[in-house]
Amino acid sequence: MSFAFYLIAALTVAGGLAAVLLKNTVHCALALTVAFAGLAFLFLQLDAQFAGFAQILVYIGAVAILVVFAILLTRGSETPKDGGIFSRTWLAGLAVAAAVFAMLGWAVLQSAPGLPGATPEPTVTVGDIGVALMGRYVLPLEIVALLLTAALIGAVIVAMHEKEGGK
Amino acid sequence: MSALESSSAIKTEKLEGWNRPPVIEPDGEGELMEVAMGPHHPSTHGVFRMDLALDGERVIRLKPVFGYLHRNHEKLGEGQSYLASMPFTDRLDYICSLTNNWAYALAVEKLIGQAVPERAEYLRVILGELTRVQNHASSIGFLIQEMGASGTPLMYAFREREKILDLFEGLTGSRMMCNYMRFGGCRVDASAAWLDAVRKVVAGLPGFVDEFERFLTSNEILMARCQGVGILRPELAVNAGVTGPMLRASGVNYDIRKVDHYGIYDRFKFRVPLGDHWDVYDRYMIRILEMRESIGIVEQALKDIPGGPVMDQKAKIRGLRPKPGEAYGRIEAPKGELGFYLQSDGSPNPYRYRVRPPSLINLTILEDMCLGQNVADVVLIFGSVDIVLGEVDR
Amino acid sequence: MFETADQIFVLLKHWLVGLLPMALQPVAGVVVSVAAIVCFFPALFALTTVFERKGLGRIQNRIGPNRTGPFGILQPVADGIKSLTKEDIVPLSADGAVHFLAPLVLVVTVFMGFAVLPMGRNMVLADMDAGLLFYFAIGASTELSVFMAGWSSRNKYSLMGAMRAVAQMISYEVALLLSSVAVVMISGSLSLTKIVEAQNHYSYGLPHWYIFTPWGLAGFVMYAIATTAETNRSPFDLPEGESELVAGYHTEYSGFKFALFFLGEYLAMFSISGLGTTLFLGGWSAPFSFLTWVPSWFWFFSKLMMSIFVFIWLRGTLPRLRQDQLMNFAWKFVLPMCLLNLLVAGLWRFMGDGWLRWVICSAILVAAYVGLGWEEMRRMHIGARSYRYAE
Amino acid sequence: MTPLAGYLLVAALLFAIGLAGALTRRNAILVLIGIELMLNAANLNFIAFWRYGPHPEALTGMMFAIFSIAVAAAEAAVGLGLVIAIHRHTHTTDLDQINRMKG
Amino acid sequence: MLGEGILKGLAETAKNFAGSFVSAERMTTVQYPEERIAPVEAARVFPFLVYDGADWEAGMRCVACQICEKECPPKCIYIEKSKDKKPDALGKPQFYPAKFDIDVSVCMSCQICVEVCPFEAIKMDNEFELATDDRFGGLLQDRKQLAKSNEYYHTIHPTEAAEVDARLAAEKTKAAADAAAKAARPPAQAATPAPAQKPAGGGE
Repeated sequence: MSFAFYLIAALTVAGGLAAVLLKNTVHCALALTVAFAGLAFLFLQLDAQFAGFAQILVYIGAVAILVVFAILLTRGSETPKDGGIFSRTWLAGLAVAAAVFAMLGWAVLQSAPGLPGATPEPTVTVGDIGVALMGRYVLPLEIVALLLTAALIGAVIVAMHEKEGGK
Repeated sequence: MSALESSSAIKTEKLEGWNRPPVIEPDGEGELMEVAMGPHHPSTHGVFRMDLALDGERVIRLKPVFGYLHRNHEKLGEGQSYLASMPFTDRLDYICSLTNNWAYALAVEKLIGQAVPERAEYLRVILGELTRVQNHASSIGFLIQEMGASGTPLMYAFREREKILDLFEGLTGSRMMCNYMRFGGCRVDASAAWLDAVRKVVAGLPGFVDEFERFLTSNEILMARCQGVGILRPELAVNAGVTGPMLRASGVNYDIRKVDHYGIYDRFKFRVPLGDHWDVYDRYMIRILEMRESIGIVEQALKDIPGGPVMDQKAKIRGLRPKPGEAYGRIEAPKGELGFYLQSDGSPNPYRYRVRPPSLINLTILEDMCLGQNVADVVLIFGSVDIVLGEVDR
Repeated sequence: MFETADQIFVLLKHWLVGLLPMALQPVAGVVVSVAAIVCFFPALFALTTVFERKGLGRIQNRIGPNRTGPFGILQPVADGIKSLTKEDIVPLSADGAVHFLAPLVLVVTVFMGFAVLPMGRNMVLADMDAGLLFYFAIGASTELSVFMAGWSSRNKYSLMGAMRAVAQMISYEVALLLSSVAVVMISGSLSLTKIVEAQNHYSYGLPHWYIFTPWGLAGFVMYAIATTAETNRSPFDLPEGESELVAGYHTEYSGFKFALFFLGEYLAMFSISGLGTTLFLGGWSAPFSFLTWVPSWFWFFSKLMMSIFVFIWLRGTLPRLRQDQLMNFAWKFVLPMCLLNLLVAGLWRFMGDGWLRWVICSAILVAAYVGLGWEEMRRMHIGARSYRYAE
Repeated sequence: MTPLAGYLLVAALLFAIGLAGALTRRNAILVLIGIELMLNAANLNFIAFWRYGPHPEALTGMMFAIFSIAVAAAEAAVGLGLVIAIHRHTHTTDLDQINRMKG
Repeated sequence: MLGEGILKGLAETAKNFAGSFVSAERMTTVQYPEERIAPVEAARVFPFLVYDGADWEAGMRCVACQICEKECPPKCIYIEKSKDKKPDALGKPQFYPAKFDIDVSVCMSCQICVEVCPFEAIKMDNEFELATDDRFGGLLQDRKQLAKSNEYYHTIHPTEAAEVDARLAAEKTKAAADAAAKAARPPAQAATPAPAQKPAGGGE
């Protein structure tokens, strides 16, 4: 395990924590981008260049901006006046999350000795990914394309202004 | 509408559609954003403030706030002699000081019944129309500057304006604060060399207008920004007292040069361009077309300018004590009807001195033009009104 | 001899790195290349500011800056000293941390874009397999810094400018990507060095640049439009439209932070012009086969500077669009054109050699342009007018 | 500890953080942020398993991650669209107050 | 077609860009401190007091009649009349200004003082570099600073000055003739002759 891994992992986790803990929602969104960027770097560490760049392009370039826009459109950056930022049942939620982490961590650590160690770097080019997408995975690709189109249209319709008469 | 066509028969009482400005309802949810545009804003032509209420980028309310540049011009005029007010009129609309001089001189001449020599009238026409050319050039330059054109059209306009200002300097001794006209004529006579210089400059002006038109008139971005933006309906324009190119761009044929027959304008052939779409593009084009007409008038005037004195020998400049009475002198200034109202009680100072500034009155209609438009259009519409704040606030 | 001139920077780097012990050499190689980029492009930026001001001046029949140093060449030094010594003002209600980070994020992300640009033969910092994708990924993250700047300033003009900027950059990024995809389709690679190599051969002494094909020309025009919008240059400079929004998202920035924004914008302009050069103008390849002896980096930077000049020219000529018109233009004109261009590029690929594909591809594109343009004008209700006169 | 275990632990931690955020925050957008984090944690697992798995050249994990990124983008768009629509209707994004299916 | 107008505009700016290197018609910039345009003859900036002869105090034409002070629109002239009298150019005893100050920061270069002066004593200078870093004293010019010789007047406004000189010479000969006549006749009339009405403020 290299130093870079620990650094990036710490950055990612810190970004994730900040994203769910900070008071100001815009700060949360910005912290989220830090977490996304950290994940992208982890992907690069794992020699998944294409996935890493796709992560930056989609998550930082699109999703984060979308989140920010949604926050501004809903004036969500103003912290609620009544009560805190956490829901009334926050304790239960935290307990569930802690339990899930404990279980996952236990499972990973249990199986850790049996996990494969360092393997040679896979030689996968973008060309290979393209060929795979157009070959073996062409059906999922088409389905995802359809899904994206449907989601695009759906999101537009959902967020579109309601007509005056429609109310 | 047809009643509006004939200039002499504007009937305001029969017009419909005049009531309070249409109240625009915000269509989104959420509250309005209040923005104070100015007094320190790059495109308010000085110190002027517009309090905007925006729904997104759409203007819901606009409140113009005047008076940051108030200089007490009218009260000053009541406290000093008739002559001493003349240089102050230069500072009203500092782009066109000569037409301000002219309107004031006209008012005083009416008050004292003073005739003006023939040559002085011709000089006044030449200078007035040159003023109109340079005012329109710089005003459309500013308009397109406000559209974000990095100053290029403005620089071209100013390049030509400089030539005209050089002429003004050669004759009157000053480029902008000309202080040239007097009651009963003009201060100094124009030499033959100066008239030749005018001929040379005027010969070059149509080329400039052509260049400007090639440069921008058919530009798609300019058309997209200006066409259909800031519509001012003729009824509203007439009722609000809007005059000048603004009114003519709204399709109303009303040019004081034609209506009031002041000076010697009856001797010149010129046409009055009218707009049919009442929007910013019409205001831009009307100014360009008026520049062409003005150039024509100057050419005619230069052709048959007579000799003779430029000042009535009997005219009294200093120690003027008009008989009690009142007079209103108005001219078609480049920005609209510029009028001076003077009331005399027989003393050396006017008893009442009042300016009808076209800039202010054209600006009062700003909110009606801006409602429902994009915030970026506000500066454009504001620019198309063509104001000088020295005249608005006086 | 010509070979040495061509590779002079590469040789220089190897010589420098060779001075170091063996263990440090891989790291040192990267450091030297990064240092070269980080030093060279800000210098080019300084030069470009004078170039732009003088060019704009000439377009406007002025002289431009000529007081600082010979021909005003030291003007950027004066500007730099001024911005460094200016007070750094942070509004009281601003979000300090974000306000501080925004210019840094902009400059850093923009610098990262240079990593994949081949600036000459063998002159590329990271010859990535997915170089183009990297570039767009990095380019997409600059939007965030703009948003950070506008939002953290707590100024209405800033926020409006930032929202305009983000909306505009997202819209035109689609066009930017789609117009580049045509190149990827033909060259069959996302690697920018391979794309240049694919264009670097000649027939009858003329190069096979992609701009000299119908789909390449159309793609280049669309790319240029999207580029102008992406870098917030006139006529798409609404986010900082000084006549409406004072200065848009950097209204509340002063001193060095403002200079960083300025730097970031120009660097973005360089890198995106460099990418356009690489994609459509043959990158570092010479325009004629008999000129191949001229160093490759010379060609790259001359093409870059030509693009910069076009930016300046456009800025000196055109007024600014309005927000809704800008969006309409992006989605209803540029995007359909880009999609059609993809189709045409496919046609081109599979029609084989011969004059027929030239005719068909050109005809489709010209017809689409005329049709869409006419539709655009009709939708905006614009057109030439005639005026009547009252006698 | 093998590298794979390290990545898996980071992914588990991120997943838990995302889950905690989704379960405890009141703001609907932040709940969405939590869900995004969970999705990303899953992606990290896929990539890590692809990298250290027996057949990296089969690209299975990588493909899954890529498809997951695409689907997550769609999810974010629709989710945020819904939040905006709900906000327009109820003028709040507070999930404690949005507790009825009927407006 | 879409883009036609834009291309036309681009051609126009390209023409100007190229033209600015070759044509003086386009490149109208004058680089001020090094290059200067000679001021036009009619230029008016700031008034000065004309004196004849070599001694500025003795030759000053101003008789402190205070008309310009009264007529000045921004009221920037301040005159104090002398207690004693001294002979003017015609040899007649006249008052002279004990104090004659003009405030540079208030004066608006309107030339009305010149127009109303019956004695051709105040004229407009074309010196325009009047800036000073002194906020108070430097902005107020006293009569010594204002006094400039008739020869100087001739150099800046030759045509106008020649006319003025001719007019003054005519007055002088008339005064001399009057004096001769007066010498022949017993003195009866007022000393100062009424100033002739000047045409149009002394221009041209």
